[in-house]
Amino acid sequence: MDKNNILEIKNFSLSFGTAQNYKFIIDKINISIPKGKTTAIVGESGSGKTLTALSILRLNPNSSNISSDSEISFNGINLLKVNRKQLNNIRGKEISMIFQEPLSSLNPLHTIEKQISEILIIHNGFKKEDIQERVLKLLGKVRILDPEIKMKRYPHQLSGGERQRVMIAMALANEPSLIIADEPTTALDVTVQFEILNLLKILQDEMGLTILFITHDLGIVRNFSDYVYVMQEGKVIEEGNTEILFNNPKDQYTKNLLGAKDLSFRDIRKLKSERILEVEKLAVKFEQNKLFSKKQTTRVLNSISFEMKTGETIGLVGESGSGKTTLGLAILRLIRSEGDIIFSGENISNRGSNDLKKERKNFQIVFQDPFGSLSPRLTIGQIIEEGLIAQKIELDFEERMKLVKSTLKDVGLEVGFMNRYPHEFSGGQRQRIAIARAIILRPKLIVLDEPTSSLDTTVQLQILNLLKNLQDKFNLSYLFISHDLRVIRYISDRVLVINRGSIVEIDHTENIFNNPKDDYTKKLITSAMLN
Amino acid sequence: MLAYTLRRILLIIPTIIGIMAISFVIVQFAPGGPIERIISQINGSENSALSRVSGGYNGDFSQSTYQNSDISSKYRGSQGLDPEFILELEKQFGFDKPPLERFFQMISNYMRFDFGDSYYRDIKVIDLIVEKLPVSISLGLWMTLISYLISIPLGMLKAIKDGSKFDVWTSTLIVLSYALPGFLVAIFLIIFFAGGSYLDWFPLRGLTSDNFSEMNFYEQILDYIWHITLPLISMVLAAFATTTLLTKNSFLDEIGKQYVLTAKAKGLTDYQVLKRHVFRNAMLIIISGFPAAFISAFFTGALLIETIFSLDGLGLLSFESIVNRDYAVVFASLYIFSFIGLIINLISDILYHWIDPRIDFEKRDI
Amino acid sequence: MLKIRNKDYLSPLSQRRLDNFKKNKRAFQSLKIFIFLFFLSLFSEFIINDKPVIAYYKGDILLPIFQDYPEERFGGFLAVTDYRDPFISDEINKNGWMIWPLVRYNYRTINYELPLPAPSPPSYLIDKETRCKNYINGIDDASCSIWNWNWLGSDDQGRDVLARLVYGFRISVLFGLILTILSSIIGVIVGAMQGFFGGLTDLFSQRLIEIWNSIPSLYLLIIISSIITPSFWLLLFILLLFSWVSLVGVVRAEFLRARNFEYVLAAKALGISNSKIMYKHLLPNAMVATLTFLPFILNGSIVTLTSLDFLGFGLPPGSASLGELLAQGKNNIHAPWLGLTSFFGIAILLSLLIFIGEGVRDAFDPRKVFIE
Amino acid sequence: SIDKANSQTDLNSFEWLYGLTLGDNLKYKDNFSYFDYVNPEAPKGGKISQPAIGSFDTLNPFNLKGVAANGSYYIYDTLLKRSDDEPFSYYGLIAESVYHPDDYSYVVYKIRDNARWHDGIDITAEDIIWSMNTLKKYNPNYKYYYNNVTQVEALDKKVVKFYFDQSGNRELPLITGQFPILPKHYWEESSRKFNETTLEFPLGSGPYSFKEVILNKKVVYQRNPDYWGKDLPINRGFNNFDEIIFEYFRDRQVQLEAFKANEIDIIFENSSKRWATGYNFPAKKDGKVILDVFKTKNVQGMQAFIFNLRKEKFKNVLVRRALNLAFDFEWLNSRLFYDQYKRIDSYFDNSELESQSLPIGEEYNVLLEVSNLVPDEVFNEEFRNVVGGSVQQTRKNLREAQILLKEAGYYINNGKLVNSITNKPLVIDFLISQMDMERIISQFQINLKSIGIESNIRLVDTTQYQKRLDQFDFDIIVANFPQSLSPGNEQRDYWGSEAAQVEGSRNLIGIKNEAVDTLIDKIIYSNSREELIANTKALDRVLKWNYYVIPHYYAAGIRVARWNKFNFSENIPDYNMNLFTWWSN
Ligand SMILES: Nc1ncnc2c1ncn2[C@@H]1O[C@H](COP(=O)(O)OP(=O)(O)OP(=O)(O)O)[C@@H](O)[C@H]1O
Ligand SMILES: Nc1ncnc2c1ncn2[C@@H]1O[C@H](COP(=O)(O)OP(=O)(O)OP(=O)(O)O)[C@@H](O)[C@H]1O
Ligand SMILES: [Mg+2]
Ligand SMILES: [Mg+2]
Repeated sequence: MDKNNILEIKNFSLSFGTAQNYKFIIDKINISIPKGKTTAIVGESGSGKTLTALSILRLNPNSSNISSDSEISFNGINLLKVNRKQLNNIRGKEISMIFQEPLSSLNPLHTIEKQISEILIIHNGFKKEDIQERVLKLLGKVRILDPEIKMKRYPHQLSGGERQRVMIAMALANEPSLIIADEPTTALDVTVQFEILNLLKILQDEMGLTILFITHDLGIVRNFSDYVYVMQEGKVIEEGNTEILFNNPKDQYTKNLLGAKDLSFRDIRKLKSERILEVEKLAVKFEQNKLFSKKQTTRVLNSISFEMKTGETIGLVGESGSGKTTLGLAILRLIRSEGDIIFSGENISNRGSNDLKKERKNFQIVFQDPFGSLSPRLTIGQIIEEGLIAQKIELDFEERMKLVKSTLKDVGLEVGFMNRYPHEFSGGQRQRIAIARAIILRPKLIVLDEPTSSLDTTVQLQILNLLKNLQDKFNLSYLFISHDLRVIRYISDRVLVINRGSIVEIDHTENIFNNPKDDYTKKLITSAMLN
Repeated sequence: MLAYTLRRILLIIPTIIGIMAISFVIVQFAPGGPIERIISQINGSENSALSRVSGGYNGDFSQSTYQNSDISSKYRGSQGLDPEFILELEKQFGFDKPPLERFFQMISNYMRFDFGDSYYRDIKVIDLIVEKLPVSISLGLWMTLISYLISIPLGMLKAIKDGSKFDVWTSTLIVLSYALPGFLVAIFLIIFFAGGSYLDWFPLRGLTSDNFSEMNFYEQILDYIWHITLPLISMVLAAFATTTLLTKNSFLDEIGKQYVLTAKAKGLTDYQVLKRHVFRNAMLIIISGFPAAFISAFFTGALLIETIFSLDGLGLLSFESIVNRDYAVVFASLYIFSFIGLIINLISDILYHWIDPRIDFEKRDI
Repeated sequence: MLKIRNKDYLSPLSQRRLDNFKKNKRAFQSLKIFIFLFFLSLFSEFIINDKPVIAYYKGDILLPIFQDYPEERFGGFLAVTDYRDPFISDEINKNGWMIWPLVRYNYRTINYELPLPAPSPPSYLIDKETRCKNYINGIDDASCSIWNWNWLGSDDQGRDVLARLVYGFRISVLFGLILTILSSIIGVIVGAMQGFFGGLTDLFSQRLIEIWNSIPSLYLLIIISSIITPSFWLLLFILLLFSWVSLVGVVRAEFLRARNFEYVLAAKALGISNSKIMYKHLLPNAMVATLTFLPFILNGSIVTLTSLDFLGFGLPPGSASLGELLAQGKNNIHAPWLGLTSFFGIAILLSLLIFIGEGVRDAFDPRKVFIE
Repeated sequence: SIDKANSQTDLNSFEWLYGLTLGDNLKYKDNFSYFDYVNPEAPKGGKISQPAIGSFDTLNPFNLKGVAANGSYYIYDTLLKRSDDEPFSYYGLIAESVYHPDDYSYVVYKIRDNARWHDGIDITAEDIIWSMNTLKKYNPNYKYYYNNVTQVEALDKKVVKFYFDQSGNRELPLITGQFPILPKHYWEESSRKFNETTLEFPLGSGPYSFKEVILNKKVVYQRNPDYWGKDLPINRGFNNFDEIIFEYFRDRQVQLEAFKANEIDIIFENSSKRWATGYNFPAKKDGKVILDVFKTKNVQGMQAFIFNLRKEKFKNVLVRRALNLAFDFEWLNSRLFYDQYKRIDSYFDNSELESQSLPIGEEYNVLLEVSNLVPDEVFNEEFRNVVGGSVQQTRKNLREAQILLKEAGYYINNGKLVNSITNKPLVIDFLISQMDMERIISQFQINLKSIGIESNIRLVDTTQYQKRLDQFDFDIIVANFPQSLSPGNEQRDYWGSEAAQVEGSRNLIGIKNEAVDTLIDKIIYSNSREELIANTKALDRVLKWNYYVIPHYYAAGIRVARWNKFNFSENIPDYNMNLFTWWSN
């Protein structure tokens, strides 16, 4: 083993299923990760990146088998053979991991503080007083606002990006020598993303931290990583020094990946003046139930007003934690809000939930956390079909199946996946399942909350184009939440910027990008263009 | 939550009144009452409430043959029922008043925590209950404790080792011990460990020895343990199964979730993962079964065991008072136990929220 | 036996569940055994009975199990024919033949020729001389044969324990199954509604249940049984009135928790009706508790029946039930075959059910994997 | 007053007796020194612990409240004490002597000078008056039993007189010697209430007093060394144990185990099954435990299935007779009871009152008076219970039953016995409250079924049972009519027409038979023992031939299992097995 490599994955194969129908997902891959450097793994969605990463810590699913000749050596120790005790000493202390889907990865019943301090306690035996201070510091490092308040909260009371940053803080807590970061910044806005990456860089420089980076964001790869591995269909198809590989890709897939054109602005379209949605003075506050005490309220959205035309896409951008998800949910009446929501000329803000039910086929949502939003005990076939059963009673079984299958194909999934459960998919695949569930109903309005954050550029483009096509065909309207401004630029007609629960600016995409008026918008745009 | 809790506390009052009212009405229709009870006692045709349970007191004979006292066997109950005597009894039990009046009288007394006297014994119902408490607390508390202390860790272990040999044989074992009827176990324990035929290690009856008060503290504890062992064993055997399997299954359900992976990645051992992370998530079901288990362990569960080991607990009291139509005791204990039951229900609801802060009891408007 | 493998019939998901269930060997075997036993007990009359299955007498084929023939038909005088009576059996054998079930007792038949005072031990533990001493012709009596053995001894009324076990198994299982299924359905529905809707629905139905649950059911039983003779269905009905409550708490808790999950929100966003959401998204979650509890509820109902038998408010005296056998076991410690039989009867039944329950749970658990 | 003076003079002229008997003579002479059935030299000391089933919660056995501790009578004396080897003879205990006029219209007792309470205070006439009044006031049993006592009066500090509301009843003077004498001064202390349950040790006068009471667990009585009556001849050889202990159990099986572990010394067994199977344990084989059956000559009352004659279906004697034929006692006895029981052949079985073979002599004459009201068989046929026990015999009985039923107007239709007039099948409900009875009925049911009679067992709880009995709402129950060697008034309640109409009376059968009424009257007003015997036999015979009941069985003796710790006199009395005469070795 090369002394410079902190981790070497040799001959690693992983398969699912029972003896008879062995299905290899990962096939004899070799990856070396040099000490103190950043190594990136990029590749197709569903190519086995996450599985490889999980296997390093032996966290691969129970149902998977790692072939016996595989080897993963960490500082010379074969992690696949090491005993539990040693393994536990390595996990969280030597190697820590940032999971791809932070929203489902935190324990829902423990406060943030408890979850972060735990990792400190078990490995270092910190004292109680010190711990709180340290937790605060860590939260500060990952740029969480009001850490004193947030750390007393439970995961479900945080925004997606905040939860992701909690995961990062947790991974950094013990200053491990290797961090496996599986798409660690998908839910972060550019500014925060930049700061987090810088933080990692600094740690790397100061303490020789090694980073294994799994991402779809090639910009990040180019700027931050030293080595790159490209995976496709369970194989490493190409590897090498970032510079060299980026400049001179050999494999066709890599070429496609790199060659993907930067996304352009969306053409300015002539939209009918018909309004699908009007939001007036929308405000949301959250109430926290405490045992034996009065409710505490947190204001999240203040007096939001805007309107949306039929067939329009509004890109919703803003800092992580600014209230985007909340706005999306409120518009669809999935959380309590004040103010008026007028949908197709009808005020739905006071309609009862039963009354609304039939209407729901007209507005759909893709949740930010696809994993959490899929029923764990239903197969994805059932999940996608469900909306049809509820809303399109006129369809019979055959017709429904046909629709489900074609939608699966549309979002780039195999029809054969239909009978699998949600947990048997990759992050990107789940995201697409969620999209499929929404679009199959052909609603008039879809709120898409970071729908493409876990997708590689090719698939991403496919999905975006699909959305566009649908829009053209069926005159759909989208409220598109994303941190990825390139995506926003590509899909939105107009952009809505919010900050701390209030609208900062709303204008045509081009205006926002080329001519941002507000300071906050300016900052956002400039940092996006940095990479 | 505060408002909800207050609302629940206030609702206890109408609930209790409802409980009492329904029971009161039902009892009005029960064939035979305390008066028949007394008459049968006078006649000697009375059968102890427990004869059903404890396997025939009278052998092959009809009740009164075995009483040899001249007075009681010769002239008992002759000439039919003496109306004067019956009137007197009715007055004594308050049956001379109309039912509605009786009901309101009862409720107003109960509200003031005045539970009156037993029909057949000159003792306050409350004292009667207090008299039986040591046994019920002993059995109920220890049984609940032991069964939960063993079942939960065992269930956790079985969850970790799901499908292993250990899992299989512990399942078989707890199922068998569950299937063993407590009263049979009790009898066998007595025969083998407290009888004349085999070993005579344990006492046959009671909660303490006769000279308990003369012992010093440690002797008292030992004596207590010595007495409680057999009854406890016979009760607790059956108590494992439900909780263990429930624990196992609800742990299994949680173990596959994503946050468990996070916890593992932190470097927690399997056991720590279960204890610190899964436990709380899986606890809900176990807690929700607790009120019923508690009530039955304390107030109703141990009838047969109490009979066999001659222990005087609430189980026996409730049963005897029902069969003997001691309505004073029936209603008072119903009132008290219901009250405790309602409080426990409330506590367990609050516990839900404490365990899982996402839980509330409000209506969802979407 | 039991080859359910019709790919065209089952949805792939059901197929997957069935496969998973079958992979749990213990559960699958238990299911087979249970079904076997249950079916067997459904046909108890043909296996264990005091009447011949079929008889041929003076040119006629007779089906005594289905039809009562007066004794006159065979030259006797009694109102009901006792085919075990040597007078009748000799007569039939002289003029034809008859085919007996394997054991020639019914659960109510009293072994008139009981060798030793009841409860008398299993026949194979008794030497031949004693065994036959109460037959008319002693050892030479044709009836003193293996067909008239009490394989598991007799109970304290001289009835055959094996027959009582088999018939008791049937009645207890039927009772238990019906009661369990019905009360689970009601309990789950009520618990689900409470947990899902919360608010006033929860607040008031919980109070109602609290009140309902406190009704002194023993008095209710006494009252009802004083008016009508308790029968299988009546008892079932009365017990059902109260037994459904036991699942409510757990299901409610599970629903209270799960209604907060994001996928429930997602389902609501799809505009799925509440009942569908409860049924498809939440119920599977509550399945853990429900499935775990099911075998215990079933056993609980058998035990309840037992204790009612104890108290004399159970099935009419004379009916076969495992509970009655158990009570006999306690009252006749010197006759261990009574206690042992009832214990094994219940233990086997219960183990089977619990193992099956485990298998079903596994089958519904999407993450369950079987490592070979 | 003059009255007082009068009675004073009377007192001296009375012919004082030292005992009373319903027989012709007292067995023991005035100056006897001890009963034949005791060992006068029996050593004092030791303990005996006996089992008790159930629980107790009061030490006052006389009011109706609570359940009294076993043996709580031990601390009291009575006026007279029964002799166990005579059928009905009593000798003075508290009473030094007793007097009654020839017409039995009152009775006077003279109290012994040295009779006193445990606290040293004398027992006086006031105590006796108070006791009688209090008992009658608070306990209906006493009220009924002493219904004929109209007044009790103190003639002197130590002399007391009981007035009766009738004369000529031989029994009345004697029964006044049977009730316990309670201390008036103790109970009249303000803090005590006689009609409440109590756990305070009450004051008594008897040979034993309470030593220790552990609620629901045990009661210990200790011998009172200063007992005032210890030297009386009637008490010689009695009360030998220093301590008598009752250990409480709730479960028979556990009680048996306690016996095996020698936590208790003696068990009176009432189950044939347990007697036959429960006691084979090492100590028994080693001879450390002894099993005895003590035979007594006590009259056995009637335990039987009784028919409720108020029901139309049982009005016909033929039906009742047929049902008798279907009951197979011999089978029950050998297969369920280990042959330990005898069939009850008479309402006064095991005694000289039992009617046998054909009526002769006095009895015949008595019967002649009612000859047109009784079945013919009374005179010309010996009453015999049906004998079964084998398949053939049973078939024969059932055949006979069927013939009787046909005669009674029933026919068989579709396996059911149907009344030809009403066209209703004959269905019988057995009402029981005791589980043990079920096994006795189930074989009977099968026989009934084979003659086409459908039957059900209804097992109900005691209270409900009582209610239904009070209202005579049953078909057949198992009832019990205890008898004494001196039948009297109670026969009216058992079989009298008047009682048949009174709700709650003991005439459960509902007999309204002129002949029976006449015979009962004759019994009550018999002038001599002989007359009484003849009248009773006649009644017995008439009752039997009317087939009012299906008689059960009785135990041939008292089954006692004991640890080999005790001795007792060889000379076991005929009428009682008296543990007080035992001593420990
Ligand atoms: N538990 C499982 N059972 C069966 N197949 C699985 C399971 N988990 C993952 N897979 C499959 O394995 C493949 C690789 O999954 P993995 O999560 O490693 O993808 P990935 O490269 O991380 O993709 P993404 O970029 O979308 O996150 C996917 O095709 C997925 O469907
Ligand atoms: N249940 C809750 N209780 C209290 N505060 C909450 C709750 N849910 C969200 N918040 C807070 O509301 C703010 C907005 O959350 P929201 O999820 O809308 O952010 P977001 O804009 O979607 O961020 P991200 O880009 O990180 O997903 C955050 O500061 C978050 O901490
Ligand atoms: Mg992935
Ligand atoms: Mg968000």
